[in-house]
Amino acid sequence: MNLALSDEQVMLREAAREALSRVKTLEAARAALDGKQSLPDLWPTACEAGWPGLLIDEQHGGAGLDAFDAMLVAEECGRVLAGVPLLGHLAATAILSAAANATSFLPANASGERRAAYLPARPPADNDGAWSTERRSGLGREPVPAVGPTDGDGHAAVEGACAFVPDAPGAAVLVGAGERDGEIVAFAASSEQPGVQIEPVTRYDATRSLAHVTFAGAQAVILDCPIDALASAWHLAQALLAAESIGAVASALEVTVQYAKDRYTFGRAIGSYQAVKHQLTEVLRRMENGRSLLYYAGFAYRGAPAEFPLAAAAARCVAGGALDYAARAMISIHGGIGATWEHDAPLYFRRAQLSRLLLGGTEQATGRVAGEVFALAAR
Amino acid sequence: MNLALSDEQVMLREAAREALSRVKTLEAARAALDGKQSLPDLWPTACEAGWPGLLIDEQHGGAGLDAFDAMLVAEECGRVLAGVPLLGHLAATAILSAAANATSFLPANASGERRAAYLPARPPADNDGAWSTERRSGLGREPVPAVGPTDGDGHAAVEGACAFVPDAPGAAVLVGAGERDGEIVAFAASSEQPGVQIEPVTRYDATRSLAHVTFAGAQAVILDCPIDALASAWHLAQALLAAESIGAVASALEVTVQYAKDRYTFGRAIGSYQAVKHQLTEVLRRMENGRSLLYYAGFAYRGAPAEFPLAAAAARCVAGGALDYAARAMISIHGGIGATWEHDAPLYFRRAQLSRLLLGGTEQATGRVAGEVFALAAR
Amino acid sequence: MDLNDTPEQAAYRARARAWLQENRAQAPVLSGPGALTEEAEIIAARRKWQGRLAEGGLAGVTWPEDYGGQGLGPVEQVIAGQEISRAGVPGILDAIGVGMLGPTIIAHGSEEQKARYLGPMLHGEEVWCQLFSEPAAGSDLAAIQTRARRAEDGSWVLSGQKVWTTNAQFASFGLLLARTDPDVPKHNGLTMFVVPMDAPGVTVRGLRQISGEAEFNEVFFDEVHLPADADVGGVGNGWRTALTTLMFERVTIGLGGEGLGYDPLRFARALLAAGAQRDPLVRKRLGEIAAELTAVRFTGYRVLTALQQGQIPGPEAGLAKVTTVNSAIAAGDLIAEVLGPDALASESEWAYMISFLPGLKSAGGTEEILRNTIGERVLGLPAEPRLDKGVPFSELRAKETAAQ
Amino acid sequence: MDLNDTPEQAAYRARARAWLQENRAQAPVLSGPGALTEEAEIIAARRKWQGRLAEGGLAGVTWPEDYGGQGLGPVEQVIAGQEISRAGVPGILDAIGVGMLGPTIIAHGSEEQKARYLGPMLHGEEVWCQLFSEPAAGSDLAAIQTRARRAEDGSWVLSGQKVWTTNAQFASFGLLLARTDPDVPKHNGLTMFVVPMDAPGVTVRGLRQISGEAEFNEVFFDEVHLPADADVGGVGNGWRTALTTLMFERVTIGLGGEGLGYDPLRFARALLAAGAQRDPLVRKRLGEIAAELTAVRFTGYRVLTALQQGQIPGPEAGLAKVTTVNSAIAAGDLIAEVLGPDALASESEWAYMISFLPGLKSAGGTEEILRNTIGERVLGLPAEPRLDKGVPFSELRAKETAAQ
Repeated sequence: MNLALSDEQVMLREAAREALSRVKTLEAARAALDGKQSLPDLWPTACEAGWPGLLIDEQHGGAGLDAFDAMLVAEECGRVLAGVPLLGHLAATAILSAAANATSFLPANASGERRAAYLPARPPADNDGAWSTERRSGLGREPVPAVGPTDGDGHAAVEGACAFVPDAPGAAVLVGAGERDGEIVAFAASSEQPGVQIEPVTRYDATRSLAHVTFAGAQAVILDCPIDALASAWHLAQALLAAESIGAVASALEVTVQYAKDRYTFGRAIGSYQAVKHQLTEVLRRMENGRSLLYYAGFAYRGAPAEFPLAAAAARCVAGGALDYAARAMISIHGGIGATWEHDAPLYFRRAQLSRLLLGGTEQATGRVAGEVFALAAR
Repeated sequence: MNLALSDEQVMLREAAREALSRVKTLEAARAALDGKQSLPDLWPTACEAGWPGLLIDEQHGGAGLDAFDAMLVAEECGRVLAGVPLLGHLAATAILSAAANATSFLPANASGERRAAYLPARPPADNDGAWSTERRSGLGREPVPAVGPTDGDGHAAVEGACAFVPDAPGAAVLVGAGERDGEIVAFAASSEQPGVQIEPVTRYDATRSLAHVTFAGAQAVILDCPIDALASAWHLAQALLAAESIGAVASALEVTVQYAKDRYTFGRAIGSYQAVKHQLTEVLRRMENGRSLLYYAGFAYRGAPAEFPLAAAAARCVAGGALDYAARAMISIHGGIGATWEHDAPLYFRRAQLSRLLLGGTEQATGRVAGEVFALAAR
Repeated sequence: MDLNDTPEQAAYRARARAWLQENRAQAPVLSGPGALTEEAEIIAARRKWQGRLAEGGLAGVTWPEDYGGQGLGPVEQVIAGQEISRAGVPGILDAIGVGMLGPTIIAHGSEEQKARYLGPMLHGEEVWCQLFSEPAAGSDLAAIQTRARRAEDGSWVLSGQKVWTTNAQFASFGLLLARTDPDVPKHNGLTMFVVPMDAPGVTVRGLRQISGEAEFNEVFFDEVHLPADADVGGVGNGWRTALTTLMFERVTIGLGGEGLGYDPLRFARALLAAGAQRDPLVRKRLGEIAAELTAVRFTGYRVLTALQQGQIPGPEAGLAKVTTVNSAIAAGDLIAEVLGPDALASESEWAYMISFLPGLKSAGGTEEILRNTIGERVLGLPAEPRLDKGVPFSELRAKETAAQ
Repeated sequence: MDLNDTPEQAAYRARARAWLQENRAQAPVLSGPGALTEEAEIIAARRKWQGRLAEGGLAGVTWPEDYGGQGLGPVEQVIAGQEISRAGVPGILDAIGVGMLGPTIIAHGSEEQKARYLGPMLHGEEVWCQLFSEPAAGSDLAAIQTRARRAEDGSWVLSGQKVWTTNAQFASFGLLLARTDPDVPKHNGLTMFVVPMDAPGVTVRGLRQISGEAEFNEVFFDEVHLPADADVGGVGNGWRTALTTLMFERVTIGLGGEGLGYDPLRFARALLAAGAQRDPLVRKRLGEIAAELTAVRFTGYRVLTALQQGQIPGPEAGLAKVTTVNSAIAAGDLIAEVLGPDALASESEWAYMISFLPGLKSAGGTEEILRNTIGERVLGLPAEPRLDKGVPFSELRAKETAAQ
């Protein structure tokens, strides 16, 4: 039993922090929101650091690391609200790595030359037997795209849509789940074809790259991979979002603690008041709980795959709540100034509000935790 | 527009407080819980004060007052956790008063000579078209008792059961809703007949008199009253429970504020610490919100009957939350001593925990608020 | 206990309704077809409309008749608001001036000030703004640093910065709290002034909020000259004068829960439109929100009853704001979850609400300070140890600076 | 990062498992058929079983070998707990003595004390209790008033009252914190003592909780005589000695989240049995509870990793208790709503849990004090102004009494 980071993991984290510190990501986020300029492209930074290949094995040009390592990088990206399109890419490469017939794609994915994006497809749960994907608006879910018969080259036509796909704008390849004759199959489609439409959308948080993706007779490779890999990618995406969120909580906490030490009211630093102090310890409590669940998810991804859905969903549930709480505490402890455009707090707030609604939403993750626990209890 | 109490209402409240102060209700509650002695019978006190006839008009021996007056008395009972069986009696007399053929019963009900108990029957809501009554255990609801054909004397046979009926033990007459040929009818049955079984049950709060009531071919008078009166009695019972709860919150707050002034830690009265002070202002906030809704319910009962379900459900929802919060704050601010048997705080806690589950439960009241608001919004 | 009008109130309501019926065609159109779009045009039209409302007896309802008011009670003021809302026309533009600053001048101003300022304020000819809060004086209002120094000729020179100022961009005057003596304990060295917003040295800068819109302003004062008689209520009495303004603010908040537009029906309509009305989680959450917001409405009626009986609402009236803001935040959360990311689209009314609320939470004093005040003044709990009592303001500042 | 045993740990686990396999038949049966029912019988059997566990190397795992321990690390201690739980046998009776008081004596006791007390403690021959808290010294532990006065011959006379004492009713000894000098500031005048619980003048009284059961005791000391060498760690050093005990308490809490029996599976089984597993509200609430309790389990592993690396867990370990207690309270609420009033029947396990938790919330320090400590010591936030610093204890007491 040892939950300490290895020396390599500490180095990975430090290197990520260092690489990201070279870009003024928060300033860029505010400027992008203002429509003044587009976000800096952080993909070259990611490629230089080797992040695109984190989950691809070494023989295919990757680093052959584990989900926990990917989460460490995601955490560092979240810490500075950096818009690095890793969430979609890493989940997609996890599927491609599991497919026997996708090995030829991997080197370009690993180097980052061809960026991939994951089409979120929620696997069945104890109370819902269907695979489903995001709807453009409102409650409820949509079926995953329909896949036609495979031709001689292993290709098939795809019809359907996925809404609010993270990191889809600019991705070269789209990887996800489709349905054929009542069975779920994995597919990979190049975005550079007329049958694929990627419609970028911005919602509230300019650092979050999103698109509605539509397939109209698009040609896709049917991946020879187990359905488990598709399900695992969904949970991996949840865990990465959780890691990002915990990173953002950590920096929001640092900034707010510092302000609470520096700002005086009624002759005392505001951090000496219980109302402020206890709010900040609540941020800490939620952050530490979230972080513990990141360890669980990181361990379970390969160490206990049957527990990975529980671990990832629990991490998302707790981390999402932590970020929402931390962003609101950041604003309220800063007083009025925390709600102004020039301050960083609104950027954390926007990050929290949108993150909560993506990839099925934090609420569905909470329901999944219950479902997994009910399943264990029923044994 | 004037929400002030009339002089008569102030007198009614003061008289109630005075009458109840003559009995050591909290000590009695603890002794009863201990099984050491049974609760003092407070019905004679109620009769002397004229409370049984509060909602019965003067020509039938009552005081001819309004729901708000009844709520004032309920609040005073709640303040000292007095086990006065008014909740069941007042809701029952509201139905009897509305029945053209029950006037001969009223004088004995008004004097308190014959005590009545209301069989809780939840009227249909926007998302549930059926009338239903409490189940002995678990989620879900039971149908109301079945009523047979009326004989020449206006009597009919009743079959069925109602669980956790407040104030049923010792009641002379049981009043509630039954179903006949798909229609809802109101009935009144004497408890002094072999077809009626009243099985007293105690759950956690010894001051709350409860019974499971079973009808096996019991003879009942079919009441000639509008179904609206049956529905209104349900909401009235919710409002009375809310009023009781707000009374308990008020006294819990007083006791806890006093302790927070007297108890010192680290050289300061604990009430000077924000963590304590803010908890107590939260009790105040919830109490004041609850009290405002009691005014709404009191006004709506006759002043705006279409709004009474919303008002009563909202009052129950907020008052129930207020009592739960107040009882927990009382324990936690008192530190360890607040969790000991000799202290009064556990009595408030027990009152809160059981109240939350009676008469459909606080949660269903919250759902009813939503249903009423949706209905208004759909217009 | 009665929610209905007395005969006198009913008569006032009838008069108000009749006047509105006759004059509503003159009201500016702010939404729908034919609505005004230019900011300047809207302000001009609303100022003019405020003047008409004042003539019709629907503005300054509680002001004494001597100053152009109706000399009526708070219930009539609420009735005027209800009738204006019922007629679907805008209310007065300068609610801050008429509701809080005018009454302060009535209470503490000189006869010359009352004669000069009250009429144009009531009729919307001159809009006012409240210049109290500062970057380093929010919760701790008495810590303000804006400095007014007396010149040899008795006139004043003003320097400093104010923040969170509504309407400053088009106001003619501001009521400003400044420090005139830093060498006495902080509550004692303050004075209230009337400041012409077009005086040289006054600069107004919009302060953008989370939503991107400039809801408030910062106002900078760089050696602004004020005449010797610009003080309201006497030199060194500024804290007392400010407390009067804050008391009227509290009355406004106590009565105005619904004024923020956080109506349970509005939320319910959005959820109905999304088909979410049968979802048990949605029902639970909407039910709690609606119950609390309904409570606030009746708390307002209770405050009104107390006002009618001549009582001044205590600080507990501020709890209504806490309830309103937190319920609206919960509603924003719920609606966003039901509608999905589109609720956060830049043109969405919900994105606007979700963005506006975190700032509103601190506006007019943080929830924490409010809870302190209520705990101490309403529940009688002992105060926190104060380290700033009796210490000259200049020393306090020196200490803080040293600590940082 | 690895949740698996190292080879050494695996070897220890195998030894523990084998020993338990061989000896489990000797363990007392506490529930099910053939269970012991008499309190005295249960205590006697558990004491005997503790002795066997100690012989088998499953008690005092981290104690030095010199004192009968295994000289192993915290992971092995957790492994012992896991294997005991897996074997379905009771753990040690005197977890407070072996986990907290014994290590304090090892750290601060004299050689005579170690020789006399540690062996019988570890083997369950003499059970110990912790006599720190008092009615007026809960959060503010250093405010204790129990007084030990030195007699002419150097012996001590003890008078006062302790409260919240677990196991006092059958303990042989207590470790007691008393005030030996009231004329110095409160942290300085304290001394730790060993007190025989059968000494004349010691009275133990059960303290019933909300549930009606006596989970704790009050202990009264009326002129109890102690020998001159009864102090542990030196006269006037009591606060330092107590901090050692509290540090071991924190380790126990940090590792013991699951020990309280608040397991999400237990809650899920109750909800499943009631058929509530498809109710969306139930799912949301159980999901949140289970996520938090699962987090606490992994927080425990993180603490263990830190301990293994020689780090002492900081006060933030106490947040795990906050999470556990609040999640269990939420679970009690949920289960009561699903099962209805029968969940509150006197024989219900849920009624017991619901009753027990409000007291547990304050046990070992209130949540508020814990959050203060964490805010100051972990986040580095400034302390609240302290009015009791450097003031002699006797003066402080006089002030408080005057204020009441």
